[in-house]
Parts: sequence; structure tokens; C-alpha cells
Amino acid sequence: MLTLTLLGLLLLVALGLAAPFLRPHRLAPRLVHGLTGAMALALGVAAAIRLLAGGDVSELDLPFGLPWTGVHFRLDDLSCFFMAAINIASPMVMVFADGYARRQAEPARALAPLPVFLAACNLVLLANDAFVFLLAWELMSVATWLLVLANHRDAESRNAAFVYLAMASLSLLLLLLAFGAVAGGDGDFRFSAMREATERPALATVAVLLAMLGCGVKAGLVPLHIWLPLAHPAAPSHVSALLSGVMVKIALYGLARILFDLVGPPVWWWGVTLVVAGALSALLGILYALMQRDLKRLLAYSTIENVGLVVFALGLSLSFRANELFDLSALALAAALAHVLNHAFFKSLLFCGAGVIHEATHERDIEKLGGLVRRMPYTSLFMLMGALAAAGLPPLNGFVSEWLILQAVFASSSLQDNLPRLIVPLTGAALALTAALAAAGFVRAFGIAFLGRPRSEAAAKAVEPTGSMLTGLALLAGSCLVLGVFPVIGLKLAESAAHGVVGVDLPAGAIGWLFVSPLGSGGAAYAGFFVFLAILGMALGVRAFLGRIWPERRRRAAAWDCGFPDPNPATQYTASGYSQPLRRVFATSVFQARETVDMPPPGDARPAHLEVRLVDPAWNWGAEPVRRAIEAVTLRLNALQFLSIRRYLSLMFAALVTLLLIVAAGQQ
Amino acid sequence: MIPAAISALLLQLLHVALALAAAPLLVGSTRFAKSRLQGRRGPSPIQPYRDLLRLLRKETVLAHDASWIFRVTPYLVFSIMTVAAAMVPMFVLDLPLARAGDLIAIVALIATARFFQSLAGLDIGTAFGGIGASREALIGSLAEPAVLMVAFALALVAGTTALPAIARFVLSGGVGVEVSLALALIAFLIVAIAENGRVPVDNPATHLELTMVHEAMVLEYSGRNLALIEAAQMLKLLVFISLISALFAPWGMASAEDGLDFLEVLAGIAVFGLHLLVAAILIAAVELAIAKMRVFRVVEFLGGAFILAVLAVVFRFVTEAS
Amino acid sequence: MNALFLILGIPLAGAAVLALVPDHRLGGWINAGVSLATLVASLLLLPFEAPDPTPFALVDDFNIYLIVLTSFVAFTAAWFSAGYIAHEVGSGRLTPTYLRFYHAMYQVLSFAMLLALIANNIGVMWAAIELATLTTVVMVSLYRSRAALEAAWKYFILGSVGIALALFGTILVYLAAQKAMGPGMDALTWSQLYAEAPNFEPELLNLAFVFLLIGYGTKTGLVPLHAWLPDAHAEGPTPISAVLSGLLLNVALYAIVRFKMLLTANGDALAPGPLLIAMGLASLFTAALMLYRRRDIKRLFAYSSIEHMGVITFAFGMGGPLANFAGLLHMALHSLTKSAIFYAVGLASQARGSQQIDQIKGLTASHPALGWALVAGTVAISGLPPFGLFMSEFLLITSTFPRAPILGVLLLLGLLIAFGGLMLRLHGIAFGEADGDRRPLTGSLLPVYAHLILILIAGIFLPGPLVAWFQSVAEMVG
Amino acid sequence: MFSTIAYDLSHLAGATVLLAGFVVLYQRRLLGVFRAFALQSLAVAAAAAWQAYSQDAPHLYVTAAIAFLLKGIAAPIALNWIVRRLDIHRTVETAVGIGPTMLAGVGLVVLATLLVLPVTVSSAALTRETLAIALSVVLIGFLVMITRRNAITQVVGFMSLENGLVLAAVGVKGMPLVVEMSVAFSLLIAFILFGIFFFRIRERFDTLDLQSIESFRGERR
Repeated sequence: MLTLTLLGLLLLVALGLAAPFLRPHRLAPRLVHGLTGAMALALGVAAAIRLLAGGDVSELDLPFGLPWTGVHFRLDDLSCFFMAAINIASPMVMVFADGYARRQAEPARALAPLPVFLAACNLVLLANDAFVFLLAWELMSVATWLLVLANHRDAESRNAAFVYLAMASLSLLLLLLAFGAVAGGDGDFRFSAMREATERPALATVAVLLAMLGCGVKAGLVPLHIWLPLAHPAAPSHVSALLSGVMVKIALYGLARILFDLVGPPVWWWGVTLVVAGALSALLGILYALMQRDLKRLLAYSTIENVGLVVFALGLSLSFRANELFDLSALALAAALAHVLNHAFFKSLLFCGAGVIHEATHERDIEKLGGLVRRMPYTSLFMLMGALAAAGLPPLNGFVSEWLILQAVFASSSLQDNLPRLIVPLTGAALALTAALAAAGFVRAFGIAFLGRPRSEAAAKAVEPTGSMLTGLALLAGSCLVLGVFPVIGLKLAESAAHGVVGVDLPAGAIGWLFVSPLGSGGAAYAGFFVFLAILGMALGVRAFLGRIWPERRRRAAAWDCGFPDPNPATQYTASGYSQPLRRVFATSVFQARETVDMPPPGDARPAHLEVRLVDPAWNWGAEPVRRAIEAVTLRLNALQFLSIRRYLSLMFAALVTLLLIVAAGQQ
Repeated sequence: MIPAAISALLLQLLHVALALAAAPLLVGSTRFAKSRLQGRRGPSPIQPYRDLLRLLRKETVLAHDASWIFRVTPYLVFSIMTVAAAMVPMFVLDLPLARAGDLIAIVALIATARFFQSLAGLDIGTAFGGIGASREALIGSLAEPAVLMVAFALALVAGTTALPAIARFVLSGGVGVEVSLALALIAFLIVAIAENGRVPVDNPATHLELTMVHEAMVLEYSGRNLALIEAAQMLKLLVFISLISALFAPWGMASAEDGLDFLEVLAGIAVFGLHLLVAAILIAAVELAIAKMRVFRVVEFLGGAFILAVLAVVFRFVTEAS
Repeated sequence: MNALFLILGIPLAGAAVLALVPDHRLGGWINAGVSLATLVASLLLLPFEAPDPTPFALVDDFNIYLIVLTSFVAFTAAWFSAGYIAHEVGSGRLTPTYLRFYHAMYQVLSFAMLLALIANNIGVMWAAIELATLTTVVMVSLYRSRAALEAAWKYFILGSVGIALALFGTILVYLAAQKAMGPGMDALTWSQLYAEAPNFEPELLNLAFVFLLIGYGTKTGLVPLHAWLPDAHAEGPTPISAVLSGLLLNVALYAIVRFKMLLTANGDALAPGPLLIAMGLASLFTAALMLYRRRDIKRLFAYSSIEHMGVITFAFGMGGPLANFAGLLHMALHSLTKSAIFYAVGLASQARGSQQIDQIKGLTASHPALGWALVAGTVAISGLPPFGLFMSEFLLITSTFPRAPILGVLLLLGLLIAFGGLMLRLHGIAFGEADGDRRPLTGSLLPVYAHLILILIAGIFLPGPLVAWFQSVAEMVG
Repeated sequence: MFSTIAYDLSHLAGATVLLAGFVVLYQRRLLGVFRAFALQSLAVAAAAAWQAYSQDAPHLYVTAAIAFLLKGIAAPIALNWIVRRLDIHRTVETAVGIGPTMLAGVGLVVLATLLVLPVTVSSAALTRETLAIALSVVLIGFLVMITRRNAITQVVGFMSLENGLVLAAVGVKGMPLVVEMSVAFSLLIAFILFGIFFFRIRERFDTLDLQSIESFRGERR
């Protein structure tokens, strides 16, 4: 299995290398996307089967890489789960890409890095020593960088790519330090050695912190997320889908791998840190998403939110583990993993949908959309499902995992340490707020973009896509529904992965085909299938019943609108208008949201003007100062380029004398 | 004797039927009580049935821009509310659907209903729909955390969020008088008021569009669609009241575990009816006592609820720690 | 041993021949041929059982791979230059006479470098390095433009002072050794020196090391002795820039490391590590920050060379098996990568008719093959996988941090800054709308690709003997 | 047997070299600088000759000869000639005042002695003092290079630095390759003088640097 997987990855890389030479051919995109999708599907299904069948850990060492250690691969339940999670959604994205990519300006640029990217992501999952892990990790970043650069001609995406790459290498270097600290001075980089290490090096604590930072950067945890809302919109939509659905997940895998597996038994503060960071990311992410006008940027921020949820659950699981509440730890972990899986599906769906809209209207600003539901009914149906899932509402899949996470929160009262016991419920409340805001946010996104009347020419002329794009959306939406109605499918995977990590099962019958009762029967339960069936049946039944007794008489007329209907679409409620109350309540302090209203005096013809300004604190207080500092320093230092020879000689002389003085001092 | 499964099914059906039947009556009696307290005669408690019937018979007028979402929403909202009602124990503890979802699931279902209603509000592309949707979003996003904290407090007390289990626990008198439960109750009441768009958060009887929240969203509806929406709204009120009664005063509920005792069921229904009556009068009294507040005051109102719920949780921890 | 004579003889003979060949195209190819012959000769060393050192020549694990590397890069550079230089004549920047001179000098240069590597005598090594410096000075001034002359002059003056100081250091080493070994040639002979090192006079050794560090450090381009380097790279012919960055810096560094070995062998001497670490970090940070405001593409990569020399010096300063291994690996891979980059840069500046970055903008759009090669090279040089420098930086950082956390963090910071600067400029060079003129590609891309493939392989798999050499040298350097 | 005399003589020569170095540092007029340099070179030549005699190492005579002919005589003449040809005006432009420079020079001498002090005497007769002197001469030469603006003076500084090297080289017993080194250096110096003349560097290296060149760099911000 492992060998086959590696061969598969090799194939993908080869495909990527071959792509530039296929490029002239018309069918090249179809070929590349098709093969990549097929390979991914194979990998994902195989991993899922192996996970459910409970195959045992398989390892493989090859004499490459670091001369004296070689490279090590390992396939265990955790990696299997993530392999399934990232690889099952991506073929559907590939189907979408087949139709979508060819309409891009330079499809070829995204073609070659794509398979390599997927291969690298899978390689991270297989790594069993620090070298392979980081090599794959950074290979992934490089591929992503090229993908984001796909439309390199506009400065915005160049900038995004640069910020991304810079942050990515920051994460790499942090992880290098982390692994260096774990491996210790003699430098045994094998994961197996780290696992078996009985006494931890002095720096192990630092290593944990560094690992959290390193993976946090890649996963887009607040406040390390600055690259994410830049990179996602800049990339072509199928790439954005992969970024959210695959790459970010890999970062989470790294976090889980290091914290649960490599650095030994957890200490209480690990979990708490993650819990707080996760809740913070979730809340800020969704708040910011609520303020966005750019659809893809909005989705990107919602990704930050979901990452926050997962990290929160991971932290919870760690805290339980630190208290040796293994079954609860397993529950929280399973919840986190389940959310990873679900998010991969619905976020890919949403990004692909955003791509469809952009193709149809060349607009990403939802204020300029509207009325699409009539122009593109199927797309809007799928996007509605995606929105429901992302808002964490039943009966779609987003709800199940968020529900599980909350169940884990409710169980937190059995923690012993007092700090987590008080922090977890409060952060849980933050989570609840997040869920509510998510619902509001996606009402806004979907409602403004798809409903109402078209706000621009482009929106009015939009046409439904055909063929593979729509198929891709349909597949993704379908799987979101299935995973929501029969959560067991995803949860079984998550459960067995959690079992592989924590070593405990969820209580018997916790996850059945009909009922999900994580704390055992009698405890809280959820039956997605029943709920779905009941709602659907009820709705249809009522409709039929009413139709039977009083056959419906329907008439189209102008909107009532309290007697003053205004045909001008500009009178509709806008996205910023929709989020204004929430902005006033939440965003004024966090993002220094400032509204400047320019109301012309009576008789003045010019239109009134409302402008809303937001800042992302992470950007303002994190990245911006760094940029300024570098600018200033380089400006000063650049003078070195223009000195006179005499000055350069003086530098030499100074160096010489200093060294001599040092030596003299050393000799006294 | 009837086999358990069949009986359970029958019971569930009875439960749903009762809920559907009781919801308009609840609203009607609230209005009746209100007008009586105001000293008017007021419409009879069964007036809502008449309204609904009339609306159902009327022809439906759709705006030109109304999309399929606009048309689907009433059915969805109505059925979602019915399902939610079906999941809340009213007079019998264990129902088949009561296991289909816990408190959180019910809250989420209600949120789904809100989701669709807001969409419908935005669908026609009128200003008022937008106002309604956005305010609803504000209220909802403030109410939900409060509910969750309440749920948390209950979970801490009863060790679960499954409604029947909580009810059992409260029945078993395992709690006694709990500070946290009291706080939670108050918080939940506030949320209930907000969620159902009652005074002081929203005025169901207002005709001034600018102050509307819920009414503004459904402004464009007519005919049977409106009827369904109204019915859903009434059901929602019922759901919340029955939630309160199930969580904080589940007395007299029949338990289906040991077979079905017909008398018990009857008793349960009677007690539940009593609860509803009390609730109706209380709501009327409250709405008379307080005036509607500005939208941004609502924030503080609901924030208060949230704080209370948090306090409930913290107190619970304190009592446990001692 | 005769292999060694070949290695040194062929370039000299080649120089003599080339001085006589009038036609510059022919000269270019002869030049490449001669270098190829040298390469083959050096490959004869490879089935390698250490020959016992003669007073004249020393071949051990340390310099053997440098010899092979040098002759290899010298060959590819000559190969590249054959196409490149011809075009320079075509565009009228150079005249055939100059070219004859250039080719002869090229061989002299490679002779000098190989001699410096092979010599078993610190005096001879010093002389060889001086010779190399003088030749490169002449090469840098080849274009006779004022900028070129000025660069050459700066290089010349700083270089001469460096040479003088290095010589003083050499004398001091002799003085230090003399106590133990008495007068005579032995006290200048590496192989003897190592044997006797423990009995040297530590104070003199320290003093010597300071002068040697400053002297050869000037050649290595360590900050603050680096001033000549960027201009020399930018104004000279590109093949020479490649040789400078790829080889000459290495040779100078090689000298420094050799002397460091003496100090480590002698117990009582001051630990040279801190000095090296300090200069390494200084170079790293300064060069990294200088990257941000470069407008001239060759100067950009020249600064990146300084940065990498800093990293390598840092590695040797840290010492220990892992760090030294990383340093040696980094030396080899950096010279391969950087020379490849300079080939690509040369082609780019010919294809776009300027060395200014904003003229070259959008290279991947205008010349995909070249552009992507340059991107790959830059990705490699900034230590990203799958290329080899990732491995060396991985080893360096992971081994540094546990031993000296502060230094580890500093190193990381410097690398990050450098990375940012290089990538920022790369975006300007390779991507975006390709306006400005685009001419057909002049030279062959094969040398570039050859180097890239080599470093790619190195990133995944290192051949056993190489590893063995590195490890034993890592032992020696201590 | 006459080790003391040997000691004194070589010491005397060394002292002269150092003194001449200071004079170079002190002189305000170019011709004076040249003379001082010539004196220094002659002293070096004398030292070399004496070492050749006392160590009976005949090849050192060559070094002495080179020092005498090239640096004692040829170089100053060449310098004069260049100064006349390029009519460089005759006063030394100092970047740092004479006084501070002198102080710095003294400081350097102190540093040099400080460095050489711990060296054990036993190593080889008379090396320690020679070494100290040579070191100071080197440092002072360097100091001249960086405190004078004239290209010419800088060259002189470089040459006196190199005098220090020779002094050290000949001072060490049995140092091989001394001749070769001095030859190589004369080559270097020839190059420099040639370059100065070729590039017509009238006043200072600086002119070749910023002011006229920056336009070529494309690096100016």
C-alpha cells in the first residue's frame, strides 16, 4: 500500500513535469486534470478503505535524502484519514477545473504545479522523519506559490504570491527550529526516535510553541493569517478550492502529528493555548468575512473561521488527554477531524461556485451581483447548499461536526485543571457566536449575490455554466448533503483515525447509520436522516395537502414594498447595509471600522456617499511595521553601495583593528 | 395492549397534531388576554384559526422578481418548525423524534428557518426585506450564544443536552433550587422573547414598517404562503414555551418507558395546556408592561441574557468546586 | 600524481595556445575544449586513494571535491562563454583582440585557482590566489567602460590590501610554526603543518589567523570587506561573474577553513569559531538587507553570493560534524547554483538588452525556457526544496538551534530577510507583463539545465564517496 | 657570538623603518612623503642586507637589492614623474587631521607591542621586536592609506605597508620564498602606479568613485 502510494505520488510529479511539454496540445488540460483527479480518487478511496478495514501501520525506509539517516515513510491511521479527507474532495474539484481552467488567461501556468502540489501534500502525510516532512511541506508551498502566480500579470496576485511565499518560508523555518529542538543536538531526525525518546530535550517546550506557530502560519490561524485572504482570491478558483480544501488541512495535520504524536504526553497549557487561539480565529475570521464584499475573500476568511474551529477542537482533545480523559479526547479529536473532512467539501464547493460566478460575470464584488438565482438556477441551488453547510445548519454536513465539537465542549466540565474548565465554556460561547454570525454571513453572501435584482449589467447577463463545471459543483454539493444526512460516513473515518491516535474507541454505538450519540445512547443524539426526511416529507406533504383542498391560484404582480416599489435595483439592500448593525456592534473595536457618510445638502444633485473602512489588525500591527522597518533599514544601509574606496578601506581597517583588539583582549 | 413501536408512533403523531392545533390557540389566547388586560373585549382566542383559513383560501400574489427560493421558503419554514415542535417533549417524555436531536439541534433547526426567511426577505430585492433580514441576523446572532450558554448550564446540571434526559433529571428533583438554573431560566426567557419577536424586541402587531423586524421580512408574502409563515411563527412560540416547560418545569409529563398509561398522557396534556395558558397570560402582561425598544437597545437586552447565562455556568462551576 | 600535472599543465598550455588564436569564435570553443580536458584530467583523481602529499601538491578529502567542482564549473562556464562572448562581439561591446586576451586569461585564471587548491604550500597558495585576483581584475575591466574600470580599480585596490594582509598572516604562520619545526620549507607545507600544529606558538597563530581572515576574507567577500564584490560581478563579463561567485570565493574560503583547521589542531590557540560566526552573520544580514533595493540583476545575485558566503562561514564557525557537513555541502551546491544563475542572467540581459531588472520584467512570459530556468535557480539558491541547498540549510539550522538557540534564531532571521529580498526581486524579474524588447536567445541553456539537474539530484540523493569526504573533513575542521 | 650586535643593528634598522613610517604619516607635502618613503625603503633594504649577512642567507641580498632599487630609488622617481605629468598639486589632502592621525599611529604601535608581548622569546632570536615593529609599520601604512585623499599618498601608504611585510619576512630566520614574494609585490606596485597613470587619477580614488560614476550604476536610489 505504502509503496504503491509513493509510486502514485511519483506519477503525479512526473505528470507535473510533463505538463509543460503537453501544453501546446488542446486536450492537455483535460488530460492533466483527469489523471490528477483519478490518482487522487484512487489514493483517497484506498486510504479510506484501509482506515475502515483497520490495516496496521506500515513503514518504509529508503536510502535517499539525508545521507546517514535516509528517508522514512509511514502510513498510520492519522495520515490515512487526512489522505482520504484531502483526496476525495479534490477529484470533484478537478472535474470542475476541467471546464473552468481552460477559460483562464494562461491555463498552462496552473497546469504543471497542480499535480506536484497534490503529490507534495500527500507526501507530507507519509513523512516519517523531519527531513521528508519539511521537504514535502515546502515543496507544497512552492507549488502553491506557482499556482497563486497563475495569473501573474496583475500586480495584486503577484503581491499575494509573495506574501504567501514569505509566510510559508517563515513557517518552514519555525518548524525547522522546532524539529531541531525536538531532535536535539546529535540530530536524529527520525520521527520514530522522537516518539520513543524517553527524556525530552530542554527545548521541547519551545519546540511545541514553535510548532504551533509554524503550523499556525500555514493553517491561517489569527493573527498569522495575513497571507490567506490575499492568496485565495488571487488564485484561480479551482486552486483556491484546493488551497482551502487541501493545503490548509495539511497544516492542521502537521499540528496534530506533532502535538499528538511526536512531542510526548501533553501538558495542560498546550490545549488551552490552542483552544484560545482557535476560538479567536473562528470569531475574528467570521466577523471579518461578514464585512467583506469580495466573494472569494469572504470565503477565505470563512476558511480562517473553520480552521479556528478545528484547532479549537484539537486543543480540547489535547486538554482532555492531558487529564487522561481519553474517551473525551477521542471524541474531540474525532469532531475536529470530521470538521476537516466536511470543510474540505463545502469550502471547495463554495470556491468553485465563486469561480462560476466570476466566469459568468467577471465580478467578485457581491455588491455588483444579484438576481443570479434566476439566471443560473442550478448553480444557485448548489451554492445554497454550500452556504447552509458553511453556516453549520442542519441537515447539511457542516452542522454535524460543529455539533460534535459543541458536545465535546459540554463534556469539558469533567476536566480537572481549573483554568481550562473555566476557559473552555467561555470560548464555547465564542463558538456559538461564531456559528450565529456564520449563518448571518452566508445569508448575506448568498442573498446579496444571488437574490434580489441584478445590480450590474454583467450580473443581468450571466448565464448558467454547462458541462463539467456544473457537474463538479453537483458532485460537491451532493457529497455535502450525503455527509450531512448520513454523518456516519465521515464520522466512521474520523472515529477510527481518532482511535488510532488516542487508542480509545468512542462508546459503543456512538456512531450509527441513523443516530449519532457520541456520549453513548441516552446522551445527546442527532439523527440527520430523520430530520432531513421529516422536513422534506412535511414540506411536500403540506404542499400536496393544501393543493388538494384549495387548488392554488397564483398571480404575478409588482412587488408590494409598502406601496412604494422602486424599479431601480440601487434601492435594494446592499451587503454593507446588511452587515451594518453587526458592524456597529462587533467590528468598531476590533477592526476600527469607520463609516464616513457624505450627505450632500438639499438641492445638491450629487449622490450621497457612504464609505466603510476596515483594517485587519494582524496586517496593521503585524506585517505593516515589519515592512516599514525593512524599508527604513535598507534605505540607510544602501549607502554602503556608494562609498568611496577610501571609506571601504577604512571599513577593512576597522575590522582588522577590532579583531586585533579582540585577540589582544583574549590573550591578556 | 398495543406494541411499543406502534404506540410510540401514534404518540408522536398525536404530539405533532396537538402542537399544530395548539399553536394558533396559544397566540390567540395571548392576544385575548392582552386585550382583556387592556380592558378591551378583543378577538376571541380562536381568531387565528379563522385568519389562517382565510389566508389559505386567498390567491397568492407573487412579486415579479420572486424566485423559487421565495416560494419554497414558507413550506420549508413551516415544516422545519413542525419538526422542531415534534422534537420537544410537551406532555410525554420519550418520543421517537425527541432522540433525533438535542437542544442544540433544535436551536440549529430554528436557525435554519431564520436562514431561509432572511433569504426570502432579500429575494424580492426591496428595502424592507433587507432591513428585516439584517436586523433578524443581529438578533439571532446575539440570541444564539445565550441559548448555547443556557444549554451549557443545563448540560452541566444534568450532564447532557438531550431534552428528555434533562427533563427527567429535573423531575427526579436531583437539582433542588439552583442559582444557575434560575439565571439560566431568566436568560432563556429573554431569548424566547427576542426569538419570537415579541415586545420589547419587536412588535408583532406593529404597522410601522421601519420598526418591524420579523414582519418586514415577510412583508411580500400573501395567501397560503403568508398563512404558512404565520403558522410557523406561532409554532415557534409554542416550541419555545414548551422548551421552557420541558427544561424548567417538566412536571406531569408522561413517561413512555413503562408502556403507555392513557391517564398519564391525558394528565400530561392537561398540565401542558395549563402551562400554555400561564405563558399566554404572562406574555400579555409583559408586553403591556414594557415598551418596544430601539434596535440597538436590543443588543444590551440580549447581551444581558448572555451574561446571565455565563453567570449560570460560572456559578455551576463554583458550586461544583465547593 | 601525473593527473595533477595534467590538471595544472593543460590550462597553462591552453593559455599559451589561446593567446595565439586570432579568431574569437574558434578561441571560444578551444577554450571550452581545454577546460573540458582539464575536467577529464581532474576526473582521473576520482578513483581516489589518497596519494601521499609531495612538498608541492596535496590532495585530500577536502580539496579533491573542490578540484573536481572547480574544473567542472570552469568547463561549463567556458562552454557558456563560447556562445555568450561571441554575441558580445556581435553587439560591438568587445573587439576580437580583447577576446583573444580574454580566453588566454580565462585559462590562466582556472590554472591559478586549481593551483591554489592543489598547492601543499601556504606560500604557493597565497601566490596562486594573488594571481587569480590579478587575472580577474583584468577580466572585470574588459569592457573598458568607466563603470567597468571603476569596478576593476576598486577590486584591485581592496584586493591588493587583502593580499598584503594575507601575506603577513602567512609569514606569521611560518613564524608560529618555526618554533616547533625549525626553519625551512616544511614550516610552510600543509601536510607538515597539520602534523605539528599542536606545538605551534598559540599567540602568533591567533595573530596570523586575524590577518588571514581579513586578507582572504576580502577575497571571500565577507562584510565589511565585501565592497569590491558587487561591482566586480555587475560590470565584468557574465562568465567571469559566474566563475567569481562560483569558484574564486570558494577558493578563498577554502584557504580560511584550512587555516582554521590549524587553529583547531593547536589546542591553546583562540577558538576561531566566534570570529567566523560574527563575520558570517554580519555578511548574512548586510547582504540580505542590500538585496531589497537592487535594480541591477547581476548586482542582486552578487549580493546573494555574499549572503551565502556568510552562511557558509557561519556554518564553519559553528563547527561540529553536522554544521561542517552543511557548510561543505553548501559550498559545493552554492557554486553550482550560483554559476547556473549567472549563466541564465547573462542570457537574460542579452535577450532583453539590459541588466536593469525593470527592463527584464516578465521573463517567463517573454522567454519561458530561460525564465523558468532562472526561477528554478533562484528557488534553489533561496534554499527551497527539492534542490540541494534545502538539505544544507536544514542541517545547519536544525543543528545550530539546540546548541545555540540565540544564534539559531539570528540565522533564521537573516535567512528569512534574504529570502524575502530575493523573492521580491524575482517577482519583478520573472513575472508580470513583459514589455521592453525581446530578442532571440543567444547562447545555449544546456549548462544551466545541467547545473540545475545536478543540484536537484543532490537535493534528493548524495553519492556515498562525497558523503565520506565531507564527513572526514567535518572531523578535521572540528 | 655577535648576537648582541646583530640584535642592535637589526633593531636599529627596524626602528628607522618605523620612524620613517611616522614621518610619512606626518608629512604635509608630497615630496616630503616621497623622501620619507624612500628613507623607509632604504632602511628595509639595509635590514634585509644585514639579515642576509647575519643569517648567511644569500637570497636575502636579492630582496635587499629589490627593496633598494625598486622602492628606494625607482618608485620615488616614478612618483615624482607622475606628479609632474599629471600636475597633481603638491600638498597632501588629509581626511583626518595630522594630530589625531599621529595619535592613532601611536595607539597602533601600542596595540602591536601588546599583541606581540606574550610571544615567547625562545622561538627565534630577535624576532619579537622585529615582529612588533613590522606589525606597527603595516598598521601605520594602512592608516596612511585611509587618512589621505591623494591617490598618490595612498599608494605610498600601500608601499610602506608592504615594507612592513618585507621587514617581517626577512626578520624571520630561514623564511623561504621571501624573494618570490617581494618580486610579486613589486609587480603589484608596478601595476598600481601604472593604473594611477593610466586612469589619470589626479587627486583621489574618490573621483573615480561616486561623483562621476554613479550614472553608470543604475543603482542610485
